[in-house]
Amino acid sequence: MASPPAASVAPDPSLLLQVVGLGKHYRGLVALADYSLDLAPRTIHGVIGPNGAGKTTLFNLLSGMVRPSTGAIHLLGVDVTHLSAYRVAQLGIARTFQNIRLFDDMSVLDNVAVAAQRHLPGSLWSAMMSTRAFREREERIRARSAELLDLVGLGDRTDRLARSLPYGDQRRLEIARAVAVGPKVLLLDEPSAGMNPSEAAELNGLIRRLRGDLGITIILVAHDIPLVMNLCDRIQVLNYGVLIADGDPATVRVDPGVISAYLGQAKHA
Amino acid sequence: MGDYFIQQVVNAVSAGSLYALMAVGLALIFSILRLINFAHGDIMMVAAYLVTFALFAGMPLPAALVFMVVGAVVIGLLMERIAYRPIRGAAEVAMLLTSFAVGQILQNGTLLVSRLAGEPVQIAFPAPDIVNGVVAFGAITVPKVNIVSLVTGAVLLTLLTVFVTRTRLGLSMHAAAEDLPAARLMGIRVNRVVATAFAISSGLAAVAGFLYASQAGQINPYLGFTPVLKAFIAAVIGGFGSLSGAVVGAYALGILEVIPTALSGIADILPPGAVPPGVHDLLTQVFPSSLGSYRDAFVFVFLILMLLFRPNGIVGGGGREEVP
Amino acid sequence: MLELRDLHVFYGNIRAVNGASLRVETGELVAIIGSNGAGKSTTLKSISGLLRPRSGAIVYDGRDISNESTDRIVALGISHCPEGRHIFGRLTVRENLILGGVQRPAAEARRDIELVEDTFPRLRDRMKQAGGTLSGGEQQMLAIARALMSKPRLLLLDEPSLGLAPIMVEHIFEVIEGLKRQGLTILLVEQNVHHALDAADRAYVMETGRITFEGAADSLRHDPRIEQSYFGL
Amino acid sequence: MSPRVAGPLLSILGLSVGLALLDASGLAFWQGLMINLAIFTILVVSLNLASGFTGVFSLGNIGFMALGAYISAILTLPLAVKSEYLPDLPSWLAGVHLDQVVGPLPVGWLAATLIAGLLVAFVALLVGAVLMRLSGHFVAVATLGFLVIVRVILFNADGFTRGSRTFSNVTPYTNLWWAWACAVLVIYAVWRLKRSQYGRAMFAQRRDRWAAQSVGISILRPRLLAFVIGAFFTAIAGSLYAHFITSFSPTVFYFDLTFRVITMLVVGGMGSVSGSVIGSVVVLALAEGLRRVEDVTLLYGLSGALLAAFFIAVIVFRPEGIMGQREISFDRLSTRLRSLRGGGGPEGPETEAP
Repeated sequence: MASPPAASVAPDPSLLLQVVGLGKHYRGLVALADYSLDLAPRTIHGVIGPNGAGKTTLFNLLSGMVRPSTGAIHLLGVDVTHLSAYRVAQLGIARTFQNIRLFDDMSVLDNVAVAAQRHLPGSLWSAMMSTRAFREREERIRARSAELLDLVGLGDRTDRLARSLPYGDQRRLEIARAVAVGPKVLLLDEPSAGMNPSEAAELNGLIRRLRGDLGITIILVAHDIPLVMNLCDRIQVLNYGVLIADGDPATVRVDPGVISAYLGQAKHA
Repeated sequence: MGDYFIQQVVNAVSAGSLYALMAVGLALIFSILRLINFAHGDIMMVAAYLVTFALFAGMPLPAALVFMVVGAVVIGLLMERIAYRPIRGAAEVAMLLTSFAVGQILQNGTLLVSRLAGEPVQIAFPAPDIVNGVVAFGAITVPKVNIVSLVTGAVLLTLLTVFVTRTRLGLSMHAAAEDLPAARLMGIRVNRVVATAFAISSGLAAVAGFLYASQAGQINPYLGFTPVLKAFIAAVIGGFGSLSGAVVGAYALGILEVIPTALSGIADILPPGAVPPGVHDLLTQVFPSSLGSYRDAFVFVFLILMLLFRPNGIVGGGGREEVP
Repeated sequence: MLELRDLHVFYGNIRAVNGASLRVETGELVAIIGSNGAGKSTTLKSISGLLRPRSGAIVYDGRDISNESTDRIVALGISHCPEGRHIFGRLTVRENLILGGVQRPAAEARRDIELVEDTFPRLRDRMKQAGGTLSGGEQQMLAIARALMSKPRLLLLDEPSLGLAPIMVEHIFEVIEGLKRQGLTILLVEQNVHHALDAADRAYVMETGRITFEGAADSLRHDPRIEQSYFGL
Repeated sequence: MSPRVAGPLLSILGLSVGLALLDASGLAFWQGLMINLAIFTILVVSLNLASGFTGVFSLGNIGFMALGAYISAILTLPLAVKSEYLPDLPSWLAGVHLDQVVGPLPVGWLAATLIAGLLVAFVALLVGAVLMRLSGHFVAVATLGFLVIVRVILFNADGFTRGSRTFSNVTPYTNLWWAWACAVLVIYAVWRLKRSQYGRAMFAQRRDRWAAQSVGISILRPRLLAFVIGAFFTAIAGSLYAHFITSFSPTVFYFDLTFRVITMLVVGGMGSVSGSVIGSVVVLALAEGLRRVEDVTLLYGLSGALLAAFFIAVIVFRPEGIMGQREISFDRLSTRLRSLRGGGGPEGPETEAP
């Protein structure tokens, strides 16, 4: 499939994230088609849709983990469409995963430190010989990581192994790790999955603080529609890889197309 | 000159048949368990010893061959039951290392038994007449063992194809290789399928071991290492996990291996005056007569290139993209 | 016929099913509905032995089968048609069907292939075609046909409408209702609520690993709690 | 002084006293065994860095050892011996003889060892830039391919290596002190590396390559770094070996040695530096013991078979090895000792999470 003409539109550097005509197909199977997004800074943007609608594919494309078949992604006017995933992260798009992906056998603190360390580079020699400069740098990385763990409410279990945490804590640790990257855009994939109602309520507050206190722009994918409705400034609905609705929560909530996408069409008797 | 090349082609094809017998066994196990069974070469080695001792004991050849195949199958089944089943589904490197250890046990065990039987480490292989000597076709002489390899390879691979495509057990094997959970939902007994795969693989290894030993003329407990590497390369070239790929890869490897040998010292083989002296010197420099001894290095460089640029082999299509 | 008592299932340390209990009577079509990640598929996988429950009982015909192997469970008459169809793409349609009946005498299973062809006429012309070349709807039919080849008394159907075009969904549900009329007991997991409730006798609604409520399909059809379970308040 | 500093210092002091006693004792067998242990420890710790930390299993490390051994052996050969022993060396190499000794310091050999390390590290950089892109068992077999290639080259580069003939006349510089000085240095460097940003990146991409990329860590760089540093240390072990054994041939550096080092690594625990030391001690002791049984009973092959069976048992019953990824922690060790002395106190393993 040739790139759609839309991809050649000049990027607008005033937008934080600009996605044009993004698409992915696997051997003829369309996972996502002609997806576009103009994301303004400090918004919380929701993406919902039934199972298999292409939400996770969208995140994989935005985070550089899957190569798009069509379209382009610009972050603050910089083309990141074909960069490696780790470069995309370094430039400011961090993410969490639907099936939590922590560094299981590392400590809670190290899970965050591994993301925070990039902002404090040091030399190989100083590390191997454990020089004073090295030790001071390590101290700063640890302090920054502990700060972020406090933010998500895990400040009291920094030394535990990540895999020993309960499920809800693992989700929050994953968010802390993503924030440690220092992202401009944070992609949250099903952050409330598997949480009980009180954990989900806390999460709600946390996401607001990420935006309010840290100024991070958030894209949220969730099946938990109440959470999305409650948090988001704007919501897009995907079905069969195609955008079927785009607007504020109140509009999307009553869109008949959205309801039938979820519950299925009523059968005609 | 023409004879020289025909000779090389015959060498390539018969080597390919031998590699095919080994590579198919390796690919069969890999396709179901994701295990690269490095002990496969040691099964070949054990089989060569079994037939040797059977012949030393005065068994007639057919009986000795049956003894060899049955023995190899039993050892293959034991190996699966004792070493591989407990770690089924473990990390692929853990499985690979286990297979190395199994190989070490087979090597050292064979050494031990052979010593106890009063034999030296290196034994002259009592190759029977059917694989001993050469057949001449005009100016071309072909070792008998090459012809036997070709025929045996063709027959066994055909039988295997029939088994895998026409019997329910064969189809079950295919199903387990393609989608293990779905195969279980059909009610397929996975343990039985895996055991069958090991039995077939070991039986093929036994035959390959016999042919390999006949070609080498000598056996020792360490002879399995090189052939299993070759079989692995063949399987990678063809596309690991696919039986037809393994066969294609095996013949490709046979041809590939002949190239450095065929080209080494090519300048001296050319009839005098066939090429201008400048070209002759160039050929001597680019393809020195020592080139043949770098054959294994050449093959491995090729393997690494294959793994990098075409990990699905020449038969496999574009692999599925890995997604988080 | 089948009863789950306080079932708990984990993936590693992730809790997927958290104390689910339900019953299926002989001849019934029971649906489990609920949004994604509620634990519906996990429930089916533990019934068919693909997953071991951490606690709780799966009682089938009066005996606990929660520790049986999958091949034993198939032999006892439970067949599971998995989500995403999982047909063997490199094998032909016919070979897929043969494998479905792998536990039964070969001749008998071969005769049944013809019966299956009558139920699924679209498969008849494609017997020699590789499964992977079928369309999504045809693959779903093959998956159901294959599951029937073991002559089950209880069929577990996981998301048969997933990813299919609306017209195909209609067709699949006609097939399911046909199977029910023939007396087959079916436990259906489905996110297409309207279709599921149209076909089912009773339904259970699952949320975050728990059964939150149940009822006759007719009474649930206009129950506001269903929409609420998907969209919240 | 905190136990974190005192512990290692005390260990080194203890080691030094032990070595001094052993050195004075004149027990040649035990001295040799201890040198062997130091060399194996370096090999295992380096392999741990390259494979245990990163999860990229390399079977080619013994190839680096072979290169290190041959390079330093060729470089240190005295001129007189060289012209006669390796007559076909190219002229730029034929004149090199790093056999100078200043006081007690064999500076020529030390320089040769460093050169060998750097050259091998460069080779590793080239090889690794290609191979570290692979994963799982494919990288294992590809690195095994590298080992085969090195072997073929050693056999065929007659002018440099004497081909399949034994390479002897290597000056015996290696002694207890040099071997253990190198070993301690390598252990220290790798142990520090584990707790640095480099180590964290290595472990992170080993555990989950997607998660690692999502926090800005590339897959290739940590792997390549570990591979190259590991190769450097392995080459040093090669030089120590060459100047300890003084004569060797390419057959030594092959699969049996590779498997021995892997056994030590897996038994000790992939990812644990202290585990590598423990694994080396345990497996070397076991192998020595079994070899003696073999010598007495004449059941040759027994020791190899039993060691391999032991290895399988470890993989089946304790796949994480003795230490897993944990390290011996002197902090907890000292608390434990104090509480033992004081009676009672909290029981706990004297290890800490990685």
